[in-house]
Amino acid sequence: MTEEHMPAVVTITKVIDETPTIKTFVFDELFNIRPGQFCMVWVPGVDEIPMAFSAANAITVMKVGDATAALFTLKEGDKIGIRGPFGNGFFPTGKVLAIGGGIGVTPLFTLAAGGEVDTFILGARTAEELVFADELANVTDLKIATDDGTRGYHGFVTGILDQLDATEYDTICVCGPEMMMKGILDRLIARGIESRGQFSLHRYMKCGVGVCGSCCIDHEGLRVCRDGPVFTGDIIRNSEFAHHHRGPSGRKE
Amino acid sequence: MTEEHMPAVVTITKVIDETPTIKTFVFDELFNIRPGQFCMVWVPGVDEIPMAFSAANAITVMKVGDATAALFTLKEGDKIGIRGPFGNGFFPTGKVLAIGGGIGVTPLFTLAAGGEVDTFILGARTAEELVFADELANVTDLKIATDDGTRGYHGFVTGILDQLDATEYDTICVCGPEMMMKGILDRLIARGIESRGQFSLHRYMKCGVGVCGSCCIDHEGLRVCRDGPVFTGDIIRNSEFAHHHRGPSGRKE
Amino acid sequence: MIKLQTPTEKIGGVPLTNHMLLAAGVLGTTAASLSRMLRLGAGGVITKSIGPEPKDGHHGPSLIPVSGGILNAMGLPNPSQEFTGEIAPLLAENAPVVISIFGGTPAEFAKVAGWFPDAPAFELNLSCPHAEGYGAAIGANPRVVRECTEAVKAFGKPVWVKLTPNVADIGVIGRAAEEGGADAIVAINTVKAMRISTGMRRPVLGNKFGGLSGTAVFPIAVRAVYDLYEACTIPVIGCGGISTADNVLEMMMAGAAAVEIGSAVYDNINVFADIAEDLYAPNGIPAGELVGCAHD
Amino acid sequence: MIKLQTPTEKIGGVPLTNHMLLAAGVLGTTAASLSRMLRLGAGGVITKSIGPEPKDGHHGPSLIPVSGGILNAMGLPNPSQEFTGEIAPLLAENAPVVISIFGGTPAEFAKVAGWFPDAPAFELNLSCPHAEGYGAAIGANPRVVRECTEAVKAFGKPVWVKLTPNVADIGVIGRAAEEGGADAIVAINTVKAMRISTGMRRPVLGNKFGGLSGTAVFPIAVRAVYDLYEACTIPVIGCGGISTADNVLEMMMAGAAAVEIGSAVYDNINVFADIAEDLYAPNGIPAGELVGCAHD
Repeated sequence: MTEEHMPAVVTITKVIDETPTIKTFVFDELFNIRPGQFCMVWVPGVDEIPMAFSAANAITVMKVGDATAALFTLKEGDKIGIRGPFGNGFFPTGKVLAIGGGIGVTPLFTLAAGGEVDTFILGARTAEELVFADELANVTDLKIATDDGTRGYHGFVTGILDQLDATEYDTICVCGPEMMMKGILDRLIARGIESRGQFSLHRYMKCGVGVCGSCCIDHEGLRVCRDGPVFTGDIIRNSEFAHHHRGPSGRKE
Repeated sequence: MTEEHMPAVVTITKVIDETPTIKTFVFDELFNIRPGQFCMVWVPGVDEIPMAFSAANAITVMKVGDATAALFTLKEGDKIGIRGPFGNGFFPTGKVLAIGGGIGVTPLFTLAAGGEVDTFILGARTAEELVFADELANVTDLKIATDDGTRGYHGFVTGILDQLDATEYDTICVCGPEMMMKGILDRLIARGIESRGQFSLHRYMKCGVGVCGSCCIDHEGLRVCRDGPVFTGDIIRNSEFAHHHRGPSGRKE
Repeated sequence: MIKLQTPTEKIGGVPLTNHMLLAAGVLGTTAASLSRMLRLGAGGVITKSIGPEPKDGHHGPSLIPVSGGILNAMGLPNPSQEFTGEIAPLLAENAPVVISIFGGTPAEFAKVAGWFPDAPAFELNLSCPHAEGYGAAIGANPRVVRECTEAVKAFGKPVWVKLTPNVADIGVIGRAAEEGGADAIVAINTVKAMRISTGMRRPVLGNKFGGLSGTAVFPIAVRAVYDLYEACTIPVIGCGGISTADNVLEMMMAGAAAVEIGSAVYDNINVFADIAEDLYAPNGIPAGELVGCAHD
Repeated sequence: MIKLQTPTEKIGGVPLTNHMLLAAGVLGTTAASLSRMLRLGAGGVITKSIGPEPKDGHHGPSLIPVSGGILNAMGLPNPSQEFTGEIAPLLAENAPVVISIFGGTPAEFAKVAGWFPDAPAFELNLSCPHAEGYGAAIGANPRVVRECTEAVKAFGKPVWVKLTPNVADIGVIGRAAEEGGADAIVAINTVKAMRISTGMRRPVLGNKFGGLSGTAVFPIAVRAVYDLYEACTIPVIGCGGISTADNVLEMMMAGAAAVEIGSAVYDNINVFADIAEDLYAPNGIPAGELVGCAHD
């Protein structure tokens, strides 16, 4: 029997400017999340979009389209709707390496905050776009990469990965731009440890609960919202991952 | 959230001729009943009627109308629908006297069969209409009354009651024709112990689950099917009991 | 949660002690049971539908709880004119009682209404989905709805018209009722439905066809109320699957000035009092601030 | 419980491996997910509805689980003609795929159908309750239903017509489809519905209005199938709230030659395999012995 899951209507209690294009919205309700789970965020009158939890009572959002732009206009006291938590989340074991790029740090941040990450490679285009760096430095062995070299390693996160022995880690949790994740997957495959990689995928989503099919990935037809969003490298190595994705109409993009 | 309660479809495994006008139908499913509870018996294509359980897998029926006449044509292997058990059932404590008249013996029989009755007064118009007399004699101190004196006491069950000290009993469970029950209630009232009386009422019923209102009794509007069918004497002494009842249309009869 | 004040004015011409009425056809056969439901917290009660002739109703089974709802085909059992005596004591107390009536023609509606000169108001059952020649059989026709409404409105009392959801556009029917002089529209009656006993290989209801009520139809009812609020100017009374205070607020936001509750008594005979405890507070807001606010 | 044989003949012109198809609009956007549902036990699959132009669909929220059902207003998102490439590999495998199509006119239906010369069959979506100018907006009109059916039937393939329950008499629409040459009728699409977020004081769906599916509508769907079985001579495919083998049997007894399952995947992605395990046995009876038996 289907249970009712109307959006929880929460009030924003704090808006934190993380970077010029990233804000954290803290709200007045705690959700029982596992790191890597997401929610559907309802911006009334605009749209509903998937967003990783950055805390049990917060989401951290990059301004990328109409809905996030509308979200960015919201202030303390404004209301949004939250459906979730949804998806499987990360399921790490043993020694854990996390690799996050850009806004992709968000789901990994909750993992690290829970003490589940040993080494964290954090990447961004430039120093001022790094998110959660200070907090992560407190709870993990943090290594930073910036594309322009304004902080840490000058280059991509994969450059740092190449300096490590990835086989020392039992689980490698990854979230970021798909091309970045592809670079990491390739390296894990090269070492024969792609099944240790846990990649959090982002796809266009409508329902968030595994019914509508908008976020299904080729070639197995897995639902990113319900079977994912976290998939091991062996699952996605022969998928559409890093090849194509689909837009709102279902057209390949 | 309302749970589904479609009729259980049961197969008749045995038909027992109890008297010329009374049959017991045994079926192939056990219901978890409390003595005094009833079920709605669906005779397909005919009607659905309330009937007390005479065992966890049986009903005992007197031929009184179209639906019972149709039921009487059914044989071993035929199917009927059963909804229930419904209602409160008897809730005796201490030393128990049961008084049953005619087909009204049925719900009391299950009480006695469970060892909950000390003394049983069983009445019928004539000896051949006595039901369950042998079985009751095994498990209770059975006293029989027949209107025509063909067996036991010559007269009504109230005549036997007058020979006993009703105040010795903590609970007096009663089921039978309403005028018989009225006679007993009057006697309990006279001794100030009407609250020890538990009377199983019969009213025209449609839904059996307390929604339609067909079986509501004056003046408190209690639902015989859900708040009853067993009521204590203090509840019904100022009710429509022994005054009037309503038919299928709601007209007083 | 939002808290309300109890009503300070009549709703649809009827003085109610709260915003929740007992829906027609539920525990409405006797004055005693209607009175009990008022004692148990109903702000008003609708009687069983009364028609021009006594009816015993359909053969059983006539009501079956199904997953999330109740399926029924009672068949409009009613004592007809004899109900005047049944209900007289309650009317004499000035209790908030709405007499539900049905008929096959405007003249029949008028005939029945004429029997109740002391009624505070009438609700016209133009929506029962399983009664040949009555209810939805005529309530899907805007002209008939208007004429039946006019016929009863001639008695000068508040007239509520209860509509069927089994039409392509309920707003059209609502407007017909309004044109006929209705004081309020009640939506919805049950949704046409059937269940089959697979063990018996036949429809479970004696009448085969029936109507579905309860939680299952709540979203259908909210939609109907929302549509009617846009289509009509008279108050809408929301009915269908309400079982919580939040459901009441939701109906109000859709446009309901008050609500009717029926099937929820199956799970909880104290549903009115329980909702009232959640819904009302001394410092509550007037319901008017909520009614229709989801249209803004 | 009654046990069945798997189908030995085509149903509605389509060879199915069992009596259960994945309903349109559920996991039907990609060939990969349709293929997965076939692997997970569906006897056939219906695609997402494809229309004459690409559509992104309504803004969200577009699908909300409610008590006993699912409320949705996706807004017919579809890639239009590009879907021909998407579905080609599956059609090449001769998989039991029915292409669902929609349009605003018979000509639009024909245009879309013409893109799929390799389709085993078409299902016409004349029933989506929340798409202006499409679906139920035109599917309540018998003439339009007949003409759309004729327009697609001209391609010489099996045509199934999916109907809306949001009409006063679904039999009339079913007969119109049959007159247009339909090979089967599918009933029901979702029931018009709405929910309001009381916390937000606005309809929860981005489109405000939507359609209800799931267990809640099962009794409504059984009734529609029963009506259509009496009104029409072509096969009826039952759809609406099916989640158990007993539900499948009940639909068959009402008159369904096969069924579609959609919302039940929300609670259980393995629903097809789970039902099949309960429903079929080597010594099972032909479904034909049950279809419509509740009408006897």
